[in-house]
Parts: sequence; C-alpha cells; structure tokens
Amino acid sequence: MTENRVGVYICHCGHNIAGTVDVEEVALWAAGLPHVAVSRDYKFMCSSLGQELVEADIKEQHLTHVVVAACSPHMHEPTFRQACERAGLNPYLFEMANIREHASWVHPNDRAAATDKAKAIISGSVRRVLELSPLEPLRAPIHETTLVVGGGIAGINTALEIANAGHPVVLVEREPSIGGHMAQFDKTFPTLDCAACILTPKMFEVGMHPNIKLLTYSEVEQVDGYVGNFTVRIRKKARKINTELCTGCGDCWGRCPAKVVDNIYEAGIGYRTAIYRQFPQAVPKYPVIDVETCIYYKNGKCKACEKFCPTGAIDFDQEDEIILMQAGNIVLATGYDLFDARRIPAYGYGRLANVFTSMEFERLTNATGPTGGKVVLRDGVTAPESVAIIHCVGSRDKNYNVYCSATCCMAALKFAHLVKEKTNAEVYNFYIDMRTAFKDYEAFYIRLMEEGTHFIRGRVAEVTDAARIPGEEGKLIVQAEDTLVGKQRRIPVDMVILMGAMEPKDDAKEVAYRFGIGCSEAGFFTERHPKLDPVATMSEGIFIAGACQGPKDIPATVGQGAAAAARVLSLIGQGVVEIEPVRAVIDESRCSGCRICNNLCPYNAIDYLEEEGVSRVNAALCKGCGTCVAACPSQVIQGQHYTFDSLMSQIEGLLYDVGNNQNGHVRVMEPEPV
Amino acid sequence: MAHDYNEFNPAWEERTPVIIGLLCNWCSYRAADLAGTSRFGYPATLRDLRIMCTGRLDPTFVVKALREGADGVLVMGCHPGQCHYDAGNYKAMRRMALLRRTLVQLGVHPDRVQLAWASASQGTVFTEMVKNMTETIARLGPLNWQDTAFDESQHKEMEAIRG
Amino acid sequence: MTAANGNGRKDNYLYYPGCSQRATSRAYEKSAKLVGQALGFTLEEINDWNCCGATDYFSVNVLPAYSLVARNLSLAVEQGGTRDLVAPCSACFLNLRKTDTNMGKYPKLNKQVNQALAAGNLHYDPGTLNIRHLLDVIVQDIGFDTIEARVTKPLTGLRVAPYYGCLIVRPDAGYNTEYPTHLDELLTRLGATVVDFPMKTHCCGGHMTQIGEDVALELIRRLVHNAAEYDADMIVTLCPMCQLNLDAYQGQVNSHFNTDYRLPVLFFTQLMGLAFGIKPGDLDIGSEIIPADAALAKIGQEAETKPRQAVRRDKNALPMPSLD
Amino acid sequence: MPNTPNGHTLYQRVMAETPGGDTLITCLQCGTCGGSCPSAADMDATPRRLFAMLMAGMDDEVLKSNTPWYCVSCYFCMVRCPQNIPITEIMYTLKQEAIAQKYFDRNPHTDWAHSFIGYVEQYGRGFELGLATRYHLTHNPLGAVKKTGLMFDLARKGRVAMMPERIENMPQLTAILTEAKRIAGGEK
Repeated sequence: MTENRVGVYICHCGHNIAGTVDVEEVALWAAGLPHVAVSRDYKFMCSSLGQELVEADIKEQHLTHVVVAACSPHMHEPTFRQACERAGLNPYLFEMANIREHASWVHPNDRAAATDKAKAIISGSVRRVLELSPLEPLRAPIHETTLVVGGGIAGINTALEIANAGHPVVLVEREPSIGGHMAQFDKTFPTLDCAACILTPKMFEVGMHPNIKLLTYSEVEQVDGYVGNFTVRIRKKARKINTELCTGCGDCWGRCPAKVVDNIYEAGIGYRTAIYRQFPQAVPKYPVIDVETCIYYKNGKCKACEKFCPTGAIDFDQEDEIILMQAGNIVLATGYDLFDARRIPAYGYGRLANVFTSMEFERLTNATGPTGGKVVLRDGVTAPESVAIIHCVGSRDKNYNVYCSATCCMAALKFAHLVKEKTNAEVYNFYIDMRTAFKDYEAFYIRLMEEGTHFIRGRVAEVTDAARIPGEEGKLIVQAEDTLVGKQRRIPVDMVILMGAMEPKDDAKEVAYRFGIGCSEAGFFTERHPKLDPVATMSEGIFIAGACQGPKDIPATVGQGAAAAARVLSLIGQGVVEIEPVRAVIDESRCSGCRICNNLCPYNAIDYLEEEGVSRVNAALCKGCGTCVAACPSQVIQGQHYTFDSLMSQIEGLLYDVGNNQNGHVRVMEPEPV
Repeated sequence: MAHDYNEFNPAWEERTPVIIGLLCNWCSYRAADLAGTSRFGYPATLRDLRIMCTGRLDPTFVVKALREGADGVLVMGCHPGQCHYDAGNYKAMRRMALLRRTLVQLGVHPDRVQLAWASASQGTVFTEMVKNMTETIARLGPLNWQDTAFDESQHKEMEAIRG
Repeated sequence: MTAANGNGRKDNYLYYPGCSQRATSRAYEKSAKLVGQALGFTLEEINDWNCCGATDYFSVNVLPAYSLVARNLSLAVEQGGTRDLVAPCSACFLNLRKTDTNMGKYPKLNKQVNQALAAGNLHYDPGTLNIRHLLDVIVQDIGFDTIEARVTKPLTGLRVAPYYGCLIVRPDAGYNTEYPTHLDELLTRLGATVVDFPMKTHCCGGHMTQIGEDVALELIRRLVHNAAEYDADMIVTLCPMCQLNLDAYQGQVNSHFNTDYRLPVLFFTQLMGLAFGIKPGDLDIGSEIIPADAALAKIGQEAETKPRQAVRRDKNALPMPSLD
Repeated sequence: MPNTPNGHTLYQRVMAETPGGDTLITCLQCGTCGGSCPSAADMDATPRRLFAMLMAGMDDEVLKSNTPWYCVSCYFCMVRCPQNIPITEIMYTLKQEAIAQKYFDRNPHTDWAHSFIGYVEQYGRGFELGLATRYHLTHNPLGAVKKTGLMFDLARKGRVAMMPERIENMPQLTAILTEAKRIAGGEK
C-alpha cells in the first residue's frame, strides 16, 4: 500500500478569502497536519495557473489526495475534479473545503475567528479525503427529446431554436393557447412594434413545426429521473373538443349563451363565452370548454355549441389524458404573474372604478381588446382628460417585493405615449427613479418628455375620491410628494394606471420543487451562477429562461430562451452524461436480510433477493440519499463517497482543536438540568 | 464581531462555543452558501459538514461530535414536504426524537441537539438558526462531554463489535 | 386563563380605561360596560393604573414614556396573569401594544425598561399579555352573529359613517391598515346603513386641537366634509380623542371655514346599546356637543333618498375587479 | 456646526435611539411619507426632506425644523413606507433631541407636552381641565378665552373632571420614571 500524500491548497480568491482569513498562516499550519505532503496558498485556485499547480503537484509530488480550500463545492468542485483527472488522480479522491461562503464571507469582521474556522474546516476535509475511495462516474445516454414548459415568448423561442437544429421538442402550455403575456400586449417598447405582428408568426411556426409536439391546456404533474433520462407525466386537460374534427370556425362560441368575465387573457376587463378561443391568432386554433362556467355542466341543458358545430367536434364526455414521456433535458419558461394591486389599499384598486392595472390598460388599448382599442374609463364610454401612471406598485417595497421589476418604467412610458396619442389627455408619471437602461430606451424617455408628459418624482401615497376642494370633485385625486419641489401635491385625474410588479407565478415554489430546482425567497428560479451561468440550474439537465428567473423584458427573455436552447443542444451533442456515483452499496456477505432498508427507500431501489436472503441496491434507481445507510442495523450498507468512516473522520477533523483532541483529560459529568 | 460568551454563562472563560452542523446538500447547505453570498454575518461557532440528505443522519454522528468536544449539534434539512429525496427529513425527525431522549438519559441537555429546516432560498432562516442555536448553547455553557458514557475499555469493545 | 365559552369568548377581560374614560368620554365607558353586560362579559379594571403617556410623553423622553406604559402592563400581569388586556381608547391601545411589541423586538429597550421598572419592584416580560382594542374583542370574540341575535331595536334608516381613526389599525393590529371593514360590518349588523367613507382611517388632528389649531381644524373639516358628502346622518367612532375633536370642535370648524356642518359623533358602543334596547339616557346619549337626537329620530323611518356611493356604475361599463 | 454630543452625529443618534431606527439608512427618498402626511402643508420640510437633511449633517436645520412638531402620529407614513422605516417614532426622537438641546425649549408644542407631563408626573393620570387651563393661561391667554367656551360646553354635558385623579402608588411611579430618566441620561 502506498503512503498517503495529501495536497492542500488555500485559495485567496483575491480578497474574498484572503481579506478575512490569514491564508499564509493557514497554509503553514496545514503543512503540519498528518499525511499532508504539500500545502500552498494561491491567489486564484480556479484560474488555469491554479489548476496547473495542482496538476503538477499530483504528478511531481505523487499526491494521493487533494483538498482545495476555496469556495462552495457547488461552485468549483467540478473544476478541480477535472484537474485531478487530467493529472491522473481519481477525481473522487478530491475534497473541497468551503472557507469562503461558510467562513470568510460570514465572519468578515473577525479575522481570528474566521481563520480558526477555516483551519477547522480544512482539518475536517483532510481527515475526510483520506477515507475516500476512488470511484467511477456512472454514464448514461442523453435522450434526444427536450421538454419545454411554458409557451410564452421564452418557451416559444427555446422550442424553435432546438427544433430548428433538428431535435424533437415537446412544448407544454397550461393555457389553451401559446403566446403568454406578450400576446396580450398592444405595442412593445421602445420601438412601438405591434406585439401581435412579431409574435404571431413565431406562434404559427411552433404550431406547424415537424419537430415540435405542442401540448396546450396541459400541465406537468411529475418529473423523475436525472439529466439525459427524465420521465415526465403530463396531464392534458380535456378541451371537450375533438381536435381531429374541429376547424376552428368559431360557430360554437358565437352561439354560446354563457358570458363570463375573462380574467386571464382580457385581464378581467373583457368577457368571453364558456366555450372560447383565447384570441383570434391562438395556436392551436381550437376552442376549449370551460366546465366551471358552461351551462351544460351546471344543469345538463344547453349544448348550443354542439348543435351549431358543423363538424361534430364537441365532445362533452372527453376526459383528461395522461401522457408519459422521456426527455433528456428540460427548459422551464413558466413566466410571471402581475402583482395583485388590491394588496395596496391606498391605491384603491377594486374600490375606485377608474383605477386600472397595467394589464387592464394593455387590453384597453389593444385593438383586439374589449373596447376595440379605445382608451376609456370604466364606464366604457368616457375618454379620460387626465391620466396618472403610478410606477413601482408592489416593487421596491419591503411590504411586497423588494426588487425593481425592471420593465415597468419603460412600459409606463409606452402607456403615456399611447394615452397621449389616443386621447390627448394630460399624463402624469409618478416615479421614484426612472430606469431606462438598455439600447434606445433613454431616447424613448426623452421622446416622451418632448411629447409633454409630466414626470413627478415621488412615490404616490394614496389615490382617493375624497375631494377636499372644489376642483377635486368627481375626480380621482393622486396625492404624492413632489420630491423635487419638496411639497405635497394633489393631482385630480380621471384615470389611474398602476404599474404592478412582475412576481413569480403563484405556484412557482411548487414547480421548483416538482422539478428539483431552487428558487429565491420570492419564488424566482435560481440560476447556477448569476453572471456566468444564468440559464442553468443546480440540477443538471434543467434550464430556465425568461421571467421565471427574474423580471425582464422581451429582448432579455428572448435572449435567455436562445441561451437555454444552446445549452440543451450542447448536451444533446455530447450524447452521454456522467452522473455522480453517490450510491448505496450493500455488503451482501454481511447482510442479515432484515429488510428494514427495503421500505425506507423512497425509490424502491432496494430489492430483497429471496434465494440469497439478502437485499441488493439497484444502482440505476438509487439516488444516493443515504437513508438506508443510516438505518441499517448491521451497518453493512455503504454510502459511496459519504461513507460512515469518511463522515466520522470529518467530524473528528472539524473538532481537532477542542475536547479530547486538545487535552485528552477525562471527566465524568453531572447530568445537566433539563 | 468578537462575542463575549461570558455574558451568557461565566463558564466560557477559555473558549467559545463549538457547534457541529450537519447540512443536507440540497437545501440547508445551499442556504448556508446563500448566507455567504449575501454576506449575512453570524457567529463563528458553527462548523458544518455536508451530507446528501438528513435521511443520512446516523445518530452516531451526533454522539461522536459531542464526544469529540462539540457543545452542540445542529442538523438542518429541507422543509418537511420539500425533501429532495421525498421524505428523508421525516426520517431524520424520528431519529432525532429518539436521540434527544437518549441524550437526556446520558445527562446531556436535549437543546444541545437541534433539527431545523431552511430551503435553498432561506439564507436568513439559516443565519437566524445559527444565531439562536449559538445563544442556546452559550446559555447552557460548555459541554466538555468526554467519555462519560463509556470508559476507554468499553469504548474499544464497542469499536470491536462494530467491526 | 379564564374559561372561554365558545368563539374565543371570555367572561372577563382585564381593562385599561385610560384617562379620557373618566372625563370627556364617560359615555364611552358607560355604554361599553352596559354592552358588555348585555353580551355577557365584564371589564376588570387594572388597580392603580396610570396614564399611557399619550403622544406627548413620547415626544419629550422616550424611555420614561415606555417605562410609564410598562408599569401598567406589569400591574396587569400581577392582577390577571396572561389574560387579554382591553383598552377602549385607540391611543392607549397603541401605546400599550407598542410598548409590548417593541420590548419584545428590541432587547436593549426591554432591558432598560425593566431596569426602570425594577426601581418600583416591578417587571414585565414582553408577550405576556395580549393587548386588544375593545372593538376587536367585540368583533372577534363575541362575533357578528351573536351581536345580531341580541339586536332588539335595529337601527334601520340611520346612515352612519364608520370612523376608525388612525391608531386602531396602525401601525399594525391585524386589520387592513388603511381600509378596515369590521366596524362597517358591525354597524350593518345593527341595522344601520353604512355610507362610503373614504376618510375612515384619516387623522382627527389628535392633540393638534390644543397646540396647532389651524392644522387640526383643517383635518376635522376634511373628515366632516367627506362624511357629509356621502350623506351620513352621523359619524361613529371608537376613540375618545376622535370623538372629542370631531364633536367639540365642529363648531369652530364651522366658524373658521364658514361652513354649516351638524354631524353628531357617537361611540359605536352607544349605537350597540341603542340597538340592544338600552335606554338612551343610560348610554349617556345627550352628552355629545352636537346633539344626536335629530339623527336618531330617523331610526325606523324609511329613508327618502339613497346615500351617494363612490362607485357609480353604468350599463356600458367594463367589469370591475372583485374585491375578494 | 453639527451637534455631536458623545461624538455622534444627530443622524447616528436618531438611528440608535429609535427602536428600529437603523432602517433609516435605507431611505429611498421616495416621498411616500411626505405624500401621506396630513399636515405636510404646514411643515417647513417634508419628512423625506428632513431625513435628507439629517443624512447631509444639517443638524442645526433639522433641530430647528417644525416638522416633528406638526406630526399628528397618524402612522400613515410608517405603514406605507416601502423601507419599513419607523418614521413616526423617529419624529418622537427628533422632538426629544430638539428639547434636550434647547432648540424647542418653549413653544406651544413643548409647553403643552411639559404641562401634560407635569400632570402625569404629579398625579399619574392626565387631567384635561387643569391641563388646558394651565397651558392656555400660561401660553396663549387669548386662545384660552375661546377654549373656555368649549370647556364650559363640555362641563355642561358632564364631560369634564373637576379634580385630578391621583393614583395610589405615586412613589412607585416616581421611582420608575426617575430611574428611566437616569438611564436615558446616561446613554447620551
């Protein structure tokens, strides 16, 4: 047996670690640990020079194990494992000691404590690495099909990019049509392109693409497996329409007597029928029956749609369909929800008729909207003579969302322009800060100034109909401090538009859990790295694009959609993925066959072999959680890479400077009072 | 941010509290990472190691940590219902309840061993938990629990049985 | 803990009256006790309570102000353990609650206040008491249904503007901080017609009536104007300061702004009493400066017109968002 | 010249002395407070502007400002503040500072407050008649005439206590307040 020779590398991470932890001292100290052959500190271990340092030492100093003390293993474990592998060392004989996220960054004002803690962490890692065994990663082929969840502009773009490269895509959308929020918009900033004109061709392309299987009115219910080999269960909700027969002629919804408020596509200010198509350019073209509001499902009568359908496509008995599919990669493009403005009572939404949300206004000004594009008050006829647009409604506010929603300033400018164009009303923009970053946006802001829009720097305190002086009667009074003047102002207007925040979808956390990815406290999906890996997640093979990752406008969303597609394509191109060999293994010679582990396994990965009277782990199903390892009464299940000995040694190492390890005296203790 | 733990208990003359943290890979370890990237400060009492899941929690780890000189052990996992491996945290919960009862019989205050949850997005929750646990341990004082349950020979015997 | 008898209802609450209950708002205390009797609960006064400091003590010296309030909390615990402590005055409610909350939230404050209390051999652990406003107790513990069942003389035909004032909902007492509706609902259950009152949680001027009269009169004018605009017969309050300012200073508002408002201002407990069939005299009705008799005479009569409402609907109208 | 008792600026003291006051550092200058304030029209600076002055070290101007004295404690600013800054409580601290540094030794507001506190410290309870009389006669004899009519109205309706109520254990309250003042004094 060869002698153990551990290499320990302490990363400065520029000042990130070295600014708090005394890295030189730690390196000197680590050199004195048992079995440590090399101990160095270096400015940036993750740089190519840092990696080469490790590689050279492995070769020249004959290292048997490597510990790099730097950032979180979630950041650079793969980097250094590859370095070890290049130098001929099994990558599983490498251990990462996290002295940045878990030490220097959280104890910035206490150099001594941070240094001590770094030593303890390294001591633990050195003890642990000595107990590790060489392992080979599992290899699995990548299934060629990609699942894209969400049919807004992000999902559409991702699906088209992958499909155009010649690979199959399944696009799942919850609503009856793809298109997402963009399909509701009238114009897009700053060019004032018609949203439908640029979106519709893409929607059509998705609908016709030979490589895209479109599943609208469908939701993903369950996801199993891992990168390259996901098994997905999709519920295709019953449209109550036989799409083989339906031509999308529209006779059915023209005759439907049930008129209901459309809270989704028309944002609550328009109506639809119980059998409906969301909008004329919907893809697919087929309508859907909303069983909640359909008269037939209430009292068994009506069936007007069935009577007038020329092709007999109405199918009241159609049931939900469950579709099981395999996918190699998944892209989540699930979008956002608009802030519920009722949560801010001071703005009176829901109480004061002429307070509108931004999405209500989009529909109001849209030629396909309920007023045919006329900007009018809630009475449906009167054009406003003055309009206030309130920015930051539910954004930049600790009571709701602390973040800036990034898009509302520009959307507010767009609205100001449209109001002016259509009604010539006076427009007042109430803002905290105007945020018009990105190409050509500032020019649009200047243009709006030139159009005569009023800009008042002050967050609106309240919108009220309680008139104080004669000029205010019958108006909505917008009360705010004009902070540039330093005085409170009350501006009477006819209409108020609330620029609501972009929030994570209400079920974003459940979706994140279902797909096994992380999300922020608010519910936006967490990217692998905020700068350098914005569309990957911590779960291999699952990518994110668009507003589900954070508020963003259409160009940024489209960019992320393409980026996610590129990441998927590169994985498909590799054809094979490596999977962590963190698995449970049973020493069958010592297994007593008690079967305790069998029932504990969440994946039914442990089989009991009747003839041998022992249990065996199915490596393909096991995910390495270790539950069985901890439960085995004979301690004969080994958790690879997280073995009993490796963890016990790590604990000893972490506590190298306290207790027995320090002074060795033995004391019999009185029980502590409980 | 040097702490004066004497304020909580005069027995902290010579050292500061030491807590071993067992963090699951998917939620609480990432919460700790997030606390780092967000620069949330917390007492330097916690020394953590990563396990894939709190379902891997072997009570031996806890006893080992206390015997090696830790004053407390903090096990953190995903919130109930959000375990990456379905229900490992529920298994940890059951083991923990038994373990705490056992520890009381061995003369250890049960609050020295705690199980808590933090999702990957809850850097603040993680930070608060470390602060709370540190305060709890600071009040209880140093454990110095060194081979009270076994004398050295018994200990060897146990090792032998374990193989 | 006292025995709860259904719905979280208790027989007996610790009671912190506050100074006004002994002078300008005697009617409030009297009616509150009678209403309590009718609904089956009593208010047990804290022995030897002292002033809550109002807003003025806090502006001069913050720590003694907190200590002043904390003495009451400590005495309440001595007397009643961990029971609910009820204050009818919104300012007292706020100060008691604020002291309890901030002592719990800020360890330094807790330490200092208890150090001061120790000089009087007292101590208070934040969180021991549950500090509540009388309206909250009536609404939550007794419940609307029980109250409605007790009504014998419904206030039909009476248009009331429900005036909450600031301090019962702010900074945070578990209700909507700007547009609460529990008093609206209570008055509706008593049979009254509740008018739209957008200013329902705006300020009555507080102590400004004493020290910055012009400011206060304008604030009172806004409130009275708004209530009158929506055709209220009277304003209903739950705070002695609000009642005093709106009632006693309405005359001055009229002379200052050359207006002619005659809106009586009663406590919600007085209206509850009336609806329960208690004699007006027993409820101290008549002690208000703007007499309420003309308004009260409308009870039981058919209203001539409908009160104006803020939301006016049209058949061409676009749908309104639901408020649920 | 900035007032720096104990070497702290007014800004630092306000943040330290107000429970939760350290959030002031995150003020966005959005003006929600100034927009919400019912008495903003009478203030020489809106609360927002006052905070900007405070951060700029304009201690003298801040302490001279009438803004805190016009605060009616309605808490609208505080519940609406997007940064959860306890603005109302900061106003109390600023008043306390202005009094302590003799900026507002005598004005209607402080006189009223002192009269009020005088009664509380003497009797343990407020006494409206005495308070109004004492305050208006000493400070505002002209206004007192107007107020007499009002007091008379209230008295006629039985709504004025003629004698102050004194709590029984006045020594205890005095001891508590004395100690609290001692602690508060030591902090500065």
